[in-house]
Amino acid sequence: MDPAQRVREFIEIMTEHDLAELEVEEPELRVRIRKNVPMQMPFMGVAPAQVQQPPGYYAALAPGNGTQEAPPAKEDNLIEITSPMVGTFYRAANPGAEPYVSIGSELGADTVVCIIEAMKVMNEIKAQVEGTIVEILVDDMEPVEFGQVLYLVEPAE
Amino acid sequence: MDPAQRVREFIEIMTEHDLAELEVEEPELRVRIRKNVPMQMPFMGVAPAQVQQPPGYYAALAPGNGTQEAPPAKEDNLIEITSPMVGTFYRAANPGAEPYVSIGSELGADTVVCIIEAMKVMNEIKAQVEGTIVEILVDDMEPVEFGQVLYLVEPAE
Amino acid sequence: MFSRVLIANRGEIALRVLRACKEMGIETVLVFSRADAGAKYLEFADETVCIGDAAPAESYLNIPRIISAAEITNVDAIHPGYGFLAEEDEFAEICEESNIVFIGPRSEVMRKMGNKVQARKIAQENKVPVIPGSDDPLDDDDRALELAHQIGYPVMVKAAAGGGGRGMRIAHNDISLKNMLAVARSEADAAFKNSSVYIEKVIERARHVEVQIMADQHGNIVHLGERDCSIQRRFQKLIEETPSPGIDDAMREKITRAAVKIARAVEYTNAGTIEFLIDKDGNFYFIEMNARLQVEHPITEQVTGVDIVKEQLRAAAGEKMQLQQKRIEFNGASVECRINAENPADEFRTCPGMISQFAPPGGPGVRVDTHAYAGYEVKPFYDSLLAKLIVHQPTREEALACLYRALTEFTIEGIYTTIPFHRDLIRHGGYPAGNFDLGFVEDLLETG
Amino acid sequence: MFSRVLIANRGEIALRVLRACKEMGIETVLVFSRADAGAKYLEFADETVCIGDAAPAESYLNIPRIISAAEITNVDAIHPGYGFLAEEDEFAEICEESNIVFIGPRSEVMRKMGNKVQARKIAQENKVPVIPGSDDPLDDDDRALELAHQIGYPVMVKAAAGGGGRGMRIAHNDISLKNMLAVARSEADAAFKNSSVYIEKVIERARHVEVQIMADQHGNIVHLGERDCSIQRRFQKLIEETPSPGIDDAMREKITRAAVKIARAVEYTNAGTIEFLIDKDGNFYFIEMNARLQVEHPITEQVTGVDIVKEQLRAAAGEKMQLQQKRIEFNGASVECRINAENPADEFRTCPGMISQFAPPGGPGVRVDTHAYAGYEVKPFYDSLLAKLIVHQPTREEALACLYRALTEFTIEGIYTTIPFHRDLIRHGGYPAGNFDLGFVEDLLETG
Repeated sequence: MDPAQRVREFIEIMTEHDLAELEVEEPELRVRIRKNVPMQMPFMGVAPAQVQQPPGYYAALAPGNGTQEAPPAKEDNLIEITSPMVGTFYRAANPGAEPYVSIGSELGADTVVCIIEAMKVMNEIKAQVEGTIVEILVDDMEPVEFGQVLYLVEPAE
Repeated sequence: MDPAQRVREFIEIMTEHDLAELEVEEPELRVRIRKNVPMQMPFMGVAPAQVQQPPGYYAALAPGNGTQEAPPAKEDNLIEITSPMVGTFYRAANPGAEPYVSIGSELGADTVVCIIEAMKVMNEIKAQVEGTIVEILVDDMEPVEFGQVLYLVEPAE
Repeated sequence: MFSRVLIANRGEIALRVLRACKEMGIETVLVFSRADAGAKYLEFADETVCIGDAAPAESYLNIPRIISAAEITNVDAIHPGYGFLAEEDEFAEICEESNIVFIGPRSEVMRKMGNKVQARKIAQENKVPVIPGSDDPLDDDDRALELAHQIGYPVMVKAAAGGGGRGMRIAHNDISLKNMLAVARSEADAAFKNSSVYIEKVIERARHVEVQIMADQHGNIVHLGERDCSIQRRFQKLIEETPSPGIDDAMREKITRAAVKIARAVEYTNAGTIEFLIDKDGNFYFIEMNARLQVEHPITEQVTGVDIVKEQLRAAAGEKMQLQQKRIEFNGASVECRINAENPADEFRTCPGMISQFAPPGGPGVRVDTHAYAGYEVKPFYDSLLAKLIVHQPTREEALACLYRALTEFTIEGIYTTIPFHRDLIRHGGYPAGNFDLGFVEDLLETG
Repeated sequence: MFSRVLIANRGEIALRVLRACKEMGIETVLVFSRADAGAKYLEFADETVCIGDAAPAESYLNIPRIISAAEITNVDAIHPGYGFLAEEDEFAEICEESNIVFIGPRSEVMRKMGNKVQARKIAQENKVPVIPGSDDPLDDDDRALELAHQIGYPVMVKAAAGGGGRGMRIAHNDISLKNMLAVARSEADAAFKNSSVYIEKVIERARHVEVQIMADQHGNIVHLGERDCSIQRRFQKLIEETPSPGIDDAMREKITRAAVKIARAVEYTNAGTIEFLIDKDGNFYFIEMNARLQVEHPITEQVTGVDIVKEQLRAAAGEKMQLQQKRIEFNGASVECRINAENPADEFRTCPGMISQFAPPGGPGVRVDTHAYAGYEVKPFYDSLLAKLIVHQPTREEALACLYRALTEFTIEGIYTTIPFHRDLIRHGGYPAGNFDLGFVEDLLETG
């Protein structure tokens, strides 16, 4: 194959796979491609203090409160069921009753997955997807905001 | 294929795909191209208005006063003689006298090139380089600031 | 005092209310739409709740979602800011029913003053002059035409429930009046769910001057002086100042008295503004009451030293107002410029986008109220107000000099703003002398 | 009035003076060192002149270069700001000889007040109490020891020409006193070209309170109240406030009277500050006079409404002062925090570097004086003051609440600053109650 054609092919592959650099050696051809990666944002924040702590006030300045828990990574093949409103999340129709769904529950599009109470009204929330619940992200009676993820669902094939 | 033609083809590919570097080795040819990508500042400023101007106040808003003359590019092989102080630049010892130096003047390190008056004191400024004056950047009796370029000198070999 | 307040608004006014709460030791809950997620001012709140998508109807205008957010966060009270739900008497009523204090007047007073026809009647009953026009909604075109002939063209067609210049049209003859009545009714129906319109005489070359009112729940009412808001473009205020350079002490006395009289008549509580037109001949006319905090409240704060938002919180919590009319001092002059994300060179088109550099002015006499910063993205869904630049100096002349230098310093890059327009405006024509009226900006834009 | 003024300083104070000039319609010339080339505040000047390399001796302390810059730009006057040449009587004298107005007191008065021994004598002659100690420079160790026994240890050894805490040492017994006298003499010689030192009693647990003076060239002198500057670390002020929470009206009356008396005795002109120590038992002692604008002047501006820099310009131009002591009103409380580019966690080490994000606080009651912005690089050559955060509220309690919320909003990224330290400090120990003295910061740092 014509090497130029070959390079174009490699670039296509890079674009497809969002690569920054590519190096290929063939018997008749060796190619190395590096993409023009955009510069990173200049805001770096303040680095945590890495100093020996003197006593007194200084000791209280020890680092540690800057770390934030990252939200759990969303696994690629899972579907989120999110709250369509602001309100209070209930897993069951009544206190003490069986939860609508649990981990492992099979869902149809019309399966009720929870109730969200907003302004004294109980709103039944339907799955709208087919699959199996693999994670429940909100506790019973917990307040939820708009768009908050309630369940992770493994979709039916 | 003519190697130059081949390189042009590769550069076209790079431009098309916004590449920074390209390295190709063929049996008869090995090419490595790296684009000189300037670092971009994050502050882009406001783009000049490209709109049809309505009458009245709007007309006064026409673009044009945002353009600034760039200082003349410093040629690589020339040496600058800069002002070591703040003051008034004089090309000659007295009004009406011959200038100390002109374009084409040959300079030794001790050649006086001008006077700078600061606080009523006349300070003789010496070339401190050897070479030939190719450009005079300040008019007679003009105020100069610290570090301002007074002359461009082509150095002696 | 409240322990936890929800702020049902966004941008600079949400931050303004949050600042007052913080300084009073009150916890804050901010609601936000998905478009505002990540905005820095949200980080200053004790709690935030996402209430919906970008469209106002899905978030900042969505009463059930805001009430739900208030319920799940256990707040005592809601501050509506200005705009959005601030003048929705229905929202105030639902708050009252939900046992959440609405920080503003009572819903029944809002309803009364929100209807312009009724507000007009109240003014008339209290012997405050109103603009010649229809006292009742005009459902009959013939009556409208008759009245127009009586008071003389041009006349203005207004929605009874409108505000902020929305739904206002000027008719110069019978034909245009008929057309405008029809259009205005259908527009008003769509915008306010109320198709009532009325007509009134156009007061030409008038000034717009408004009086700030503050009232507690114990019958105490004071005014905090006037604001001149004549610098408007298409009914949108651009610059406001106090004291008004166009009125004398006698007129000031008349309009502040009239304002307090109206507020007293409706047993008004909390902060409110009563707007007047003042013509060249020294006549003044009541226009409407804004039963809420105004965008331009800071200039009043600067000259009186009164923090109006803190007073709102105190009044809503039932405290007795410490302000006494005789003790309120008015010091110096204050001017506000609204810095909008608009391109003055392109007919003030709103221009959303990323702010790459943002350096507000500082130094003596300068106050900046803004939610913007370098890296903030101006969204297309909401109004274009980016920052309020407020100056305060001993005299109007010094205030304008300070304003000009502050406008020179103010750097916003990445988007177009009205900063250069303000710089031109405050040095144009009669403005420096204080000689301007509601036609000033239009004249400037037409004749340059 | 001047038509063109050169500002012989850099950073926030250069910008502060420039703002005053702009608002008064005076053209400005800014000088700058190579290290400051490209700083944004330079763009606001009508003209700029590069005067030398980064080192202060090559630029901001280089008298011939500054005078030359004044000559080539044809200015009428020079404002020295604070620091650098502001208290150099020699500089003032050269200005006078060059027919350029020095915006400050006359050089002879600067010389007189700049020498602490002489200043002390002037205070004594005017029956203003001074700290027990030597009235004359002590060249003889035996006399120093004798005096130390008389007034009691601990005693402080001070350079006669020092200032800002430089060259001060505390001796607790004869041996340390002898050592310190020797060290202080050689240090003073190196720093001020004057080896004279004197000793005085250490007033323990004292407050540092200073009085702002303003005087014209026609014999009119007023005071603008006091400032409490007791919050210091190693003689560097961190927080200043007015009114002082530690003195009553009787003490206020005493120190302001004393300050005016001293200013009148030396026929003082322009702005100046007279510093006092006040001990627990209600004694006050004159320490020194600063014959220049102070870093902390804004808090006085906030409560009096007087623009001190504009007054300086008017006084230097020979105008008669419009201020009258009886008409000066003191409204509310004002506090200033100095935001320095220092790392409080690393013993306040100066940390130069690039500021990546800079978002100052705003809203009611907040003033920020700063030359910094996102993208500004803090250079290692000059002092670390980045910004002055000034708040003004009706009461001290409200001022501290406003200050805390402003410190919470203030975002500076890319370098360390003293912002978090200030947040801790203003809520620590006796500070909120106003119960603190010069040992407060040290105690906080040692005991946490």
